[in-house]
Amino acid sequence: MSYDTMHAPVAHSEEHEHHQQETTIFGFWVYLMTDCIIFGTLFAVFATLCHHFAGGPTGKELFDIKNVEIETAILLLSSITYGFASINAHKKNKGAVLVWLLLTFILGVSFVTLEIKEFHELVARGAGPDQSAFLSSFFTLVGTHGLHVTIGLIWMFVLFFQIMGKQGLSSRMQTKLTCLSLFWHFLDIVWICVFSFVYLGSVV
Amino acid sequence: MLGKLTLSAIPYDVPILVGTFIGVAVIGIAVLAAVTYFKKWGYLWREWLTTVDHKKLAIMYVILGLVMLVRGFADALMMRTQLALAYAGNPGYLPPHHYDQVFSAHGTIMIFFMAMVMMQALFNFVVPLQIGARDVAFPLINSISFYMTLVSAILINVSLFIGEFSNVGWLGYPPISELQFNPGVGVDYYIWSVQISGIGTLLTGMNFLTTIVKLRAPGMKWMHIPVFTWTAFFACIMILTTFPVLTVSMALLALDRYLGMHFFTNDGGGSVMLYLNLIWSWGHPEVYILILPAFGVFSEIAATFSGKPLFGYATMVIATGIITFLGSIVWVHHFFTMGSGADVNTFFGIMTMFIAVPTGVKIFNWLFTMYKGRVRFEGPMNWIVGFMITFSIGGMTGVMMAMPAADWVIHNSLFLVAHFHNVIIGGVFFGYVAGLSYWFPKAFGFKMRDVWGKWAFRFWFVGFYLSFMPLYVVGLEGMTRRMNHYDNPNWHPWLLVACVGVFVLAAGVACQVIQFCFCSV
Amino acid sequence: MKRLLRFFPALPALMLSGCTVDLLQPAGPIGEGNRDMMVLEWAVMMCVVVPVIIATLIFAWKYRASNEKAEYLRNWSHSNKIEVFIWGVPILIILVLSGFNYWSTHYYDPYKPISKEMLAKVGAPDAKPLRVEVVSLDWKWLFIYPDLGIATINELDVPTKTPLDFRITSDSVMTSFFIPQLGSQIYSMAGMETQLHLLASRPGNYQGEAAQYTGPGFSDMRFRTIAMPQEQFDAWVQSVHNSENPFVAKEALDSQSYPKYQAPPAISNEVAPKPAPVLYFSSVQSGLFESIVAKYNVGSKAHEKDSKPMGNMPMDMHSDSHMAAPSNTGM
Amino acid sequence: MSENHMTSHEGESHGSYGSYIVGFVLAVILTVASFATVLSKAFSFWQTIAILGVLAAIQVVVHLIFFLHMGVKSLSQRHNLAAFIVTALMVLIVIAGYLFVLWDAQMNMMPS
Repeated sequence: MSYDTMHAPVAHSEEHEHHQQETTIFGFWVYLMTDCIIFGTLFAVFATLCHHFAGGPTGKELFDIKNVEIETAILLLSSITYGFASINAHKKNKGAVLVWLLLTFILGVSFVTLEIKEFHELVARGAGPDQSAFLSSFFTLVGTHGLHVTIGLIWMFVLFFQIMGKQGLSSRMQTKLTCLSLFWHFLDIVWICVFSFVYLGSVV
Repeated sequence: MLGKLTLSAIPYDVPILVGTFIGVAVIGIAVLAAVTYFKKWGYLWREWLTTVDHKKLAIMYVILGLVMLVRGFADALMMRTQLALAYAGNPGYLPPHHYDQVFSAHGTIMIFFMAMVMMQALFNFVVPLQIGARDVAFPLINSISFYMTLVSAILINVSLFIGEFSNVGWLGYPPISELQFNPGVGVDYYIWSVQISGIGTLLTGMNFLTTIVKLRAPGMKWMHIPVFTWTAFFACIMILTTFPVLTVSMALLALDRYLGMHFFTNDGGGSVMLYLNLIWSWGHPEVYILILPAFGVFSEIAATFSGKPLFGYATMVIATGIITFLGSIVWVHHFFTMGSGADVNTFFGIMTMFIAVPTGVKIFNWLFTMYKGRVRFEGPMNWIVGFMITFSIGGMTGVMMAMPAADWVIHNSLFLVAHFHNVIIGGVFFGYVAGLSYWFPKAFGFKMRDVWGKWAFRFWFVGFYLSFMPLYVVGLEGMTRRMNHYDNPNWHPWLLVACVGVFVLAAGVACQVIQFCFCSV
Repeated sequence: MKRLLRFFPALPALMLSGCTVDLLQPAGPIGEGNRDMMVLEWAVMMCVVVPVIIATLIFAWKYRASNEKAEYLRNWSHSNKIEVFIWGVPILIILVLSGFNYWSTHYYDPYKPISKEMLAKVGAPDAKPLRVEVVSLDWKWLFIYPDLGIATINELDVPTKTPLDFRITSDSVMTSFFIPQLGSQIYSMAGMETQLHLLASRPGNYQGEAAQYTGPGFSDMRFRTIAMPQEQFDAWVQSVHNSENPFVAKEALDSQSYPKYQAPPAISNEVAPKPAPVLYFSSVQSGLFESIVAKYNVGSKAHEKDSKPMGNMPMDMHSDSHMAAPSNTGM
Repeated sequence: MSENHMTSHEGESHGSYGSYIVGFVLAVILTVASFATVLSKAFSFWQTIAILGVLAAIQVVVHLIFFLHMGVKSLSQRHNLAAFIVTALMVLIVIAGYLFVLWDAQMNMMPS
């Protein structure tokens, strides 16, 4: 590409590849930032509607903090297991990457399972999203986070088999792993705000 | 399977729609037949439909934008003729049910499918060339953005023939857009088409921000970036910071309608005021997203046709940045009449007024670019002179409305309608048209004949004043927007003048279509 | 004011018919305030806009390419003096306008009762305010006079030189309550109560309208505002109690009869719904307005279905700040 | 590409076991502190909310530094940081703005 012609010819193709990687990762980061605003807006919606119970149940009555503790622990653990996977990816240590990814995947699935269980129990108790503005905004905010985690899991699943396959830890796969790592850690950040303001804030 | 849509949703009984449908069908079949006859399917598929080339995507965006301009303009013609007729007991020819869809479609189409589309055309065409990149950062995503825009444009036009379009205005304020008051499919069409095109625009914003940050030619420092690309950069920042809010507000409205949630409903603790905040914290930056690239176009053109460098490049960039920031903290000026306290209104009112400062600086910059230059009055330069006059007036009425005590009487009146057409036509539209004819040779390798372009400008300029100055007056006479009929004798003469004006504008649109279709005539 | 009108080129000819420009010929101090602010800003902005337009035309003409005599500074693109001027002047102007902005937003705040100053100006320093409760319906306006025990639909009769305290809500979609010649408008929203304070300084028959789109009946969602001297107003109040008055409804407006009047007219896709006729009620159930506001704020479906676990829910300090008052009554 | 370049690149944006573990431990401490603040009921409502806000903000920064490797060392890190700052600003505007406007409006519209 023309913008690389100034570099020494030896370094050219790697330099180019590196540049491409950086561009892709920046693009993905920009996407994450828009996601961040989506969550920010949902938090704003929750903040304005969190006392609009319309005669329905309040967060204090509904939320099971034990469950939230377990969910938080799982997500935090999955964060560090993914971190270890990406360290190994840069050391080209394929086996270790797969093991850490698998561990992360299992943790992610258990998180989503717990969340679905919680939602199911709430709806069964008659506290579904159509009961009050408070519940609408709660389900939408936490559900959007859960949806993102699910999408991350699907992505991880695909990557897992791609890495197991022919591609191994090519630089393309490395880029993808880096993007997923940004995504995964970003969801963790969102969860910090969820447990702090949605769950803990409601039971104060 | 189609949910609320059934065969009875096809409006056989409305002659205007049936006529339009037949017209569209005939033209469509003719185009398809011509492509088949000339054996161009393979070429079309390989070279255009599957392309990821930014220049070709730009051309497809322009075509879509022009088609939508004509489509949205047809709505404008219908509205103005209705209001010229529907006076003193005469119901006019559009019953409210139809008229309400017409003004909703006009707003939605003109903003999302004309202005935004033209803007993306300019981005695609100009930005990579100006910064010396081979293409955008993610060409495939670029093509996906275009197709999302196209799909949503098709969706909004399908609603013309199957079912109905939203009848609650271009922003779909609840609670009237909620299921309780609007059980039909119209609002669903609206939600989906806005949502899809919004996500398409979001992808464009990501793509171009990455391109500008990462793919500049070596040696192009930040303060060497051409002004249009600077404005595109800031517009991208605004797209990325505000379109997610649109996505959320449309999603929440959809959740209200589909899952019975209570975000914006009257009951269940929903809050209409929340929707106003949400939609306008996207909606106000949106108009700056539209106008900033137009400012960029004017900066490029003023310099070129004055034979001088742009006056105050650094000022221009700083002013654009300030507008980007201020544009995000003024949304409440769209509802000073909601009943907020005086402090809230004052804060947002003063912030709004301050936007006039960087905008005024820009006007002065263009003025001093012409000063002691050699101004050549080719097509694009006409538009900029027309713009500077028209936009100054629009800016003046804008500052008038920024003062809550004044806005309390002109809010939602035709004064407001005149104001935003004043800045959107006089600013955004003039800018995009100037930009398209200015960069046309880069796309096709030859210059368009200026004759039709100059006539288009004359019609647009005169037609604009004829159509919208009367609206300022009826606004001051207390006429609110979106009225279907009226009986106030004071309003009627003005609305007749406005109706004449819109036909002058139609002549302008016709000249433009001729210019683009037969560009070397 | 005349100068403002002259700004629109075709205006003088059309103005010969002697029509009123509602916003420029207001009939009360609030409207005058709105008008003054508008004209002030217009005048200040004209000081910038007119020179800019003139300069644009002059520069475009003087420095046209064919004018070889004009000076040509090929590379001139910066001047600190001009920069200071083009930033400084707009900032100064906007600072001045911001001052007016702050003052007028507070002085004419719709929530603020009509000030003594304004009352003194219209020559009624001790006037007692008249309370009016406004409900926007599909597609008509209901006005309740709680102190007089009467109500009207689509006609607002008020005494002149008396502060009018409006409390506004909606029993349908959101709209905006607006009497152009009296001044400021404000939204009406279901489950919420907005307030507006106006004053009519001279008698007249003014247009009142819904300024926010409300659906198919929107264009006819209008009412006449009849401002009359106090004695005439008292006579009008008497006439509402006169059962022979053809405008007076046969029944009282209470929670039984209200749904009938609240129901929207039949709508079709082909024609606009019929405008609601003017109607007076000689008797109104007290607290009707409050119950209309409250009905959106109490009881969700959960509450009705299963009131046991939630019914006795304690309302702690931060719960439900928005709807505290009515939801307590509902429980 | 030279070995040297490779390592320097890795060092600045991919972290090590050590940095991940430090981040993890900090995050655990902050999380436990948040839960403890609420469950102990030692503070008043607004105090608790304020403490939660501060703890959450610190933890977000911890995550950004140790897990997302945000920094100012390389050009691309600075680009990412700039993008993040703009985003954070917008999120703050949205949240603070809505609360400011709506809280005020609800005060105004509380039925009398």
